[in-house]
Amino acid sequence: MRWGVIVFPGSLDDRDALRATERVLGDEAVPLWHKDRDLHGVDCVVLPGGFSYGDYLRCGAMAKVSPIMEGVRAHADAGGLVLGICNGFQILCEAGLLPGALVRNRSLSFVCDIVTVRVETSDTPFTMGCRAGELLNLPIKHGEGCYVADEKTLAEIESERRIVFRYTDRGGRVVPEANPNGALANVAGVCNAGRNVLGLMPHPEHAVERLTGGEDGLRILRSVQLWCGQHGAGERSAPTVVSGP
Amino acid sequence: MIATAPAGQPVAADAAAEHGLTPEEWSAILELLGRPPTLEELGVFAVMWSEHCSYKSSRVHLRQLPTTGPQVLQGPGENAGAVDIGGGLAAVFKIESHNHPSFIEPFQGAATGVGGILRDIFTMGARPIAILDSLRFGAPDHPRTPYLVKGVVAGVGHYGNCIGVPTVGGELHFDAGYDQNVLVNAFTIGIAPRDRLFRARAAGTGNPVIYVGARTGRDGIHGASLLASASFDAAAAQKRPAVQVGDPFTEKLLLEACLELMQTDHIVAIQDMGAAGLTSSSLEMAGRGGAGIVLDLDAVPLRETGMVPYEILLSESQERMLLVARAGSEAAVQAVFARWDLEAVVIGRVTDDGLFHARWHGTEVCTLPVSALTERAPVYRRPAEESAALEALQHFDVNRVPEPVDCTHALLTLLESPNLCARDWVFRQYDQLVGGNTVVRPGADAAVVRLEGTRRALALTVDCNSRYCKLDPYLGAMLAVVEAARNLVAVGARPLAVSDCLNYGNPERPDVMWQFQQGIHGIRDACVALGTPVVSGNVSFYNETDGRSIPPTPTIAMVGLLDDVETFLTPWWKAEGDLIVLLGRSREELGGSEYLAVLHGIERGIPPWIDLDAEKRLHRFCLVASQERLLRSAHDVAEGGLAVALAECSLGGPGLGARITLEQGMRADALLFGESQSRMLVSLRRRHLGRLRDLARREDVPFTVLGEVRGSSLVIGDLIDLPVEAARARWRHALERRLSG
Amino acid sequence: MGGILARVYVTPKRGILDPQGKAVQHSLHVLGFGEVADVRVGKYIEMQLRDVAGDAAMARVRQMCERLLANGVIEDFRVELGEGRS
Amino acid sequence: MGGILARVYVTPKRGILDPQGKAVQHSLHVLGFGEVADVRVGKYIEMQLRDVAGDAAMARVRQMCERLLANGVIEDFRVELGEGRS
Ligand SMILES: Nc1ncnc2c1ncn2[C@@H]1O[C@H](COP(=O)(O)OP(=O)(O)O)[C@@H](O)[C@H]1O
Ligand SMILES: [Mg+2]
Repeated sequence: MRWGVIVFPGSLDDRDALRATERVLGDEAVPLWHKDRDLHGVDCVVLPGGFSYGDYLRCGAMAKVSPIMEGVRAHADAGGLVLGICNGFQILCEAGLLPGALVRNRSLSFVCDIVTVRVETSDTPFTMGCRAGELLNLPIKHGEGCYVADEKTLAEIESERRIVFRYTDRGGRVVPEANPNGALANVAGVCNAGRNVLGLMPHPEHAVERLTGGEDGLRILRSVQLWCGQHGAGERSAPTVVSGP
Repeated sequence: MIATAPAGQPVAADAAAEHGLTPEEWSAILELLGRPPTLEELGVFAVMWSEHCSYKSSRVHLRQLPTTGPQVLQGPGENAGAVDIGGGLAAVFKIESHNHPSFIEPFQGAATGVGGILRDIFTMGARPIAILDSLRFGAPDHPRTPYLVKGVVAGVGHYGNCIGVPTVGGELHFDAGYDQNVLVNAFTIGIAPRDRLFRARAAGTGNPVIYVGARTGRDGIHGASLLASASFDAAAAQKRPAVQVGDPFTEKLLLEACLELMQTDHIVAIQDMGAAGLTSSSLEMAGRGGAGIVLDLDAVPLRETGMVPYEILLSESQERMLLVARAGSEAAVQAVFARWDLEAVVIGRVTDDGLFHARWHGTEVCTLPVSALTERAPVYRRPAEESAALEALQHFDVNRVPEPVDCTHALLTLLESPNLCARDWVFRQYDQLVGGNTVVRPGADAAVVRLEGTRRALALTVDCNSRYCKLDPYLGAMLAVVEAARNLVAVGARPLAVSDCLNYGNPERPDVMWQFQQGIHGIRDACVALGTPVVSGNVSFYNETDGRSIPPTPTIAMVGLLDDVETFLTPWWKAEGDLIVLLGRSREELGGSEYLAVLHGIERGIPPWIDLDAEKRLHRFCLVASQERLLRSAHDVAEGGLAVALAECSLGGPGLGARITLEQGMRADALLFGESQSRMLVSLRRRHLGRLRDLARREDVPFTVLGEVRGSSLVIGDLIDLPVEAARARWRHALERRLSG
Repeated sequence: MGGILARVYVTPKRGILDPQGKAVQHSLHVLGFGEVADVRVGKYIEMQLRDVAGDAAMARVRQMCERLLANGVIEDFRVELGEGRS
Repeated sequence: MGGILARVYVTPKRGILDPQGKAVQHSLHVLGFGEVADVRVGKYIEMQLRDVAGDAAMARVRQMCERLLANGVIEDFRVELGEGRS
């Protein structure tokens, strides 16, 4: 399959996303420049981590108005896959492609750590290769990862099973101590109503090798591979996903 | 301010005094020029002849440091040093201080310190791959300390996190000697093709001088240069220049644009604008290249209105670079920077007259011989004399020190003490992972960073025990080098080379100058013995407030190489039943120990002795053992001695206990907490004991089986019984608790 | 010509978690300012506008807020126009 | 009882680099708001105070600014007091 990784001014983990998809997964992966509108026919577009525009004003606020986002929106509307990691998640919320927003960590300080997240649903192209309830150890590194949304929105994404990942302790329990940033309901990642746009704070692209950060991130990236395999690269139909076992 | 005198007008002696120039230096200027300088020229002399830019007090001594070796590609003198790391790659690195600015404004001071050292690295054509931060603060209970620590740590994190270079290690120490002068030393290492290192030598008459990056404002005029070149006192608060605010976002764009441009051959020379901004960057490029330079100050992009040439020449605004391009390349250079939304403006040309011309509104405000500001800057051999107080400080009678009744309690007290407790609170605030090559993160003896696309990896550490240096500036400096090397060996790396940051007090005081000379000798002797040349570094004098100097602090950053990244080691125990072995000999040495300081409030005595040959044998042994995969863990024995080192092996990683039996034969506290050098703790599978012992015999390394990894407590004979889980929590949270007061 | 000075106040929406406000209030209490019952931390943005008339300006600035300066999901904004420096 | 509403405006000192303002101005230009000649981004803090009289309040809030809310080295602040919600 073909991945695209957007490079905004201030994107930082773009090279890591390219390494993970190209060198580790062995897929085709191309950088996409923020001043372009064209996604060059990629199957899954990744909005990488980093500090686009220095996180000035609000994380993702300025990236959301760059030309490439028109391409991303069109791709998403056509059912194409969009994966926002960390800053990418913030940008997708700012752009209205995902509900809610991400604000300063409750501690007010940046946090870099390895956390445990629970896969809440395998009913997305990004988790179809995982078991619901499966635990993944993934790195986080952010200053503004506290997920917020109004009650109505939160209730809605809960009932539509659009909360895809939650922070838990090693035993898989959703407890306050396991929440690294104060996110509502320990939310670590959410998807859109069409389930083809995912945003998450943890970094799957940083957990793809035993030597550096473990391999749990592959569970997510391989799911995308799997889905694209089943749905034919390039094809643009809303994902219809068989729930995992 | 002085800068309001009319542009281009000559000035008199009193102005020189205001600029911190001595009467002798003033007459030297008159002689060099044969006329009084203009205000702008005086400003240029003041910064170029300042201690910070001219190294006038340290230069003669720095010459003694070993700077050559087969691995050295670039020694001191350029923006950073470089060593060969195989596969056609060069590692480019340097450490630098940002002490005074960080005391004035901890967050921005530390942030811009990191920004500055990053520019030094990518100026050479290297992509930065890791940062280390070496931090020193006053007593934890000093009212200002928590504020300074929080600000500095947040500032280091802010810049490194935001520009996307991982901070993978560093150090943090507290000592009342830093109450009024904190130390913030930042290290960066980058990677470049060994045959594409960029240098800062202006050449090619008529070539354009191009200004790139952020606009020029009134930031820190005389900041880094003069602040770092005079003692600190209440008055300094008044002369405080506009504080520099870092913009890591702009620097990220600058980094990418420069590296992109460096793929082409449009660049002749490139130099970042650091201390003394435009002035020093243009003069240093001209000086190194033996060329002249003419600057059109009207062309310099300005952030503020009404700036006069004096300010434009001396501004220390961040995120700016100066480069000399080939004639005709102007458009190509501007295209690359435009792609990254950055300005690139031609502000001058290279000349062959050996002069520095600066023009503004049709008048030439500076016409100076470049050599007068560079190689003909003053050089001082300042008087040096040992302080009378030192001998008394070294004398102390261990027999007057009561042995602890409860050694477990003593150990816990040490594990919770500010200098020995875990640093998690610090490095959790740093992105340790971006770049995807961090193999060993902060918390081990040294960081390990894989070299993308190879089997090799770099190991990085920064070390100094300034209490040792206070008690014996020669031995202390030597021990800093040796500990750094031992930390690299502990993770399985072969030490390659050093970058040093020499933080001292006021060089005009003979006792400080003596400390400095002793420090240089210590570094020289240790580096020669270990074969680790000094390829870059930085001197920070005048770390003194109201006549009180900091303890001598030569921080040593050292870089090592692992030929096979898979052979890396971490300090903590790996599995029940593994054997635990102590390498090296323990002597009854308590002088200058953390134990005496924390439990008895004594900071006296003579630091532990060092036998450099024994140290080298230990290194050779450990490297062979790790390459042959005979070891499961390794940890050097440092501050806090054997007991603390054993505890660290239990508290980190999986958190396994151990059963240890020690031969007595000396005071229990000396045995447990003494800081004898050249020791390493390793664990291994039982079946490897024979081979390891033979190897030790062959390499002549003292070898003692201490016990085994077992249970959930660290048990040392009948002296210590420490439950790991409970101790771990206290060790981990001690720092945060102290700082939140 | 003397332009227009636009002042934009961006505040966290009521009912939306404001960790920064909470943390600031906590620190203020620790410092002994117990009288602080509630804290909201928002943004204050000053913009110099040139070549625009007052009435048009208001509409333009509100557009800037909607498109960039404020995030309607979590923030409210208020605009004031005044005499600008020239 | 109706308390006091304190409004605190924290702005970057003139002459001090405001990278945030610079970046916002750039984006506004890209969005076609070319009339924006200068942008400064600061903080706007609303505090509900209870059990304090107006005159005392002003002094207290200025203390809060000096000790926590503003960084005197690089920021200026301004305080306004008003009627608080009860
Ligand atoms: N300021 C800091 N920033 C990042 N890492 C730090 C800092 N201070 C300490 N560390 C990390 O904590 C660990 C312990 O530090 P230290 O006690 O100085 O190690 P050692 O005694 O082996 O030199 C090291 O891995 C070091 O890199
Ligand atoms: Mg050490």
